[in-house]
Amino acid sequence: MDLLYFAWVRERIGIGHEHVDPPEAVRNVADLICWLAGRSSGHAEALREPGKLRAAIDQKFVPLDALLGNAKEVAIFPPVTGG
Amino acid sequence: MDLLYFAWVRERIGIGHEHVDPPEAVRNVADLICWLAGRSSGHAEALREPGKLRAAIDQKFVPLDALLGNAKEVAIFPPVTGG
Amino acid sequence: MIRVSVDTAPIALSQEVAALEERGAGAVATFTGVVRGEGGVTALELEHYPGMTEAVLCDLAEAATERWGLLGVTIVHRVGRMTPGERIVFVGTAAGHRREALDACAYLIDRLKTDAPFWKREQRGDAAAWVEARESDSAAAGRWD
Amino acid sequence: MIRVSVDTAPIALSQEVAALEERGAGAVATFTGVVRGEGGVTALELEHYPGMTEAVLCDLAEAATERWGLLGVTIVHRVGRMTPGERIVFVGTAAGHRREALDACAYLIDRLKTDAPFWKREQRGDAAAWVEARESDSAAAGRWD
Repeated sequence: MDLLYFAWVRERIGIGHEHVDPPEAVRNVADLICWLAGRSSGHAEALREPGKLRAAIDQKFVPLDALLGNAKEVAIFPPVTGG
Repeated sequence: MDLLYFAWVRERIGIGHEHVDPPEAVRNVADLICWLAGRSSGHAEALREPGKLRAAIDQKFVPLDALLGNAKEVAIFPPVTGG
Repeated sequence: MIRVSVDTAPIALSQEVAALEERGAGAVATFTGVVRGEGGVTALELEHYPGMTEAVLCDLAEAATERWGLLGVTIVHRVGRMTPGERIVFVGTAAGHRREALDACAYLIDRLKTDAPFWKREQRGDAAAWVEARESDSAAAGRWD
Repeated sequence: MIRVSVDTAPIALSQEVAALEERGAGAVATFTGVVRGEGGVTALELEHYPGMTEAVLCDLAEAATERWGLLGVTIVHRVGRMTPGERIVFVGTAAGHRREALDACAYLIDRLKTDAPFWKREQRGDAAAWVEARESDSAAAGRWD
């Protein structure tokens, strides 16, 4: 699974993308965020408040309880601020 | 009193402005229109349907029953179509 | 900044927008009316009531500035003869935020349609006809009361 | 005509408007967001989600075209670094009548604010801070549901 990070999530984690193979217990986006937080202190720092995070699966916005299914690309980021 | 005519009112009357001294019985814009209609066949043609006319006194839109008072400039024209 | 112009010259959109952007506002909204060639229209002639027109447009610009706290308003209306593809009217607003700029822009063009003394004549080849006022314009203007 | 662009180059407003005017529509509405220097902001950096951004903007343009019967839609969003006075975003619509053009323009910028994956970072001298999302943007986008 390809992961993409944007804005301060990217900055705190220290990388913009990585490839991971989460265990089967990681079923939805919230599970994934929780599991990722254990990967490094940067991950922990970026992901410690899931309520401040938003996500997209295969380039579609999804709520954090969305199932990962066969997701190829999951993006995690703060609420958008364009325009 | 200076009169101004615009659009098809001007065209039918044949002139864009004229100076008139209406009699005292001409109290409001509707009276004025009625009185003006007698000045020429062009006036009659332009002014025969007051319901299709709009007016301004001293450059402010007014309803046809507005009193002329000490009006210096009265304009008669069709509904506006700018923009 | 309030800028009102009624002129026979073509409307210089880039310059008008640039002047609004220079107000330092975050949001600029514009509306441009363009002559359409549909129905065989070959030219449009715009007549107006000199003096009253400018006064009405200034009043509208001032009312919008006050109501939405605008940093800039521009209303430019062309008069005389113009052909399909040319701009008839430009309305532009500058404000701190988008809602104010957008609402004020819609207000100005809606009210201009009913409050400003302009008259349009459409030319189709050799034939010319005065455009009739539309009921829907009064309704659109009324929603801002 | 639907034109969507996400680019680091400055937004060429005159060209964008000209392309919309050439659609032969009677009404063109635009919204332009400009970087403000207030609060000591010296620069703005825009990050986005390549691929998803363009797809979202195309979807919005298509939805607006269908809903309001538009003849043209342009959405241009700048990314990368820009300074006060520069354009961040341009939204333009061309339609037969003003109501459609104006409403569609407001819809597009409201929805872009909540639906498109852009993130802003403000620079104030040496300090940089990510801009926080505003509740009012969700409310504004919601009124089009």
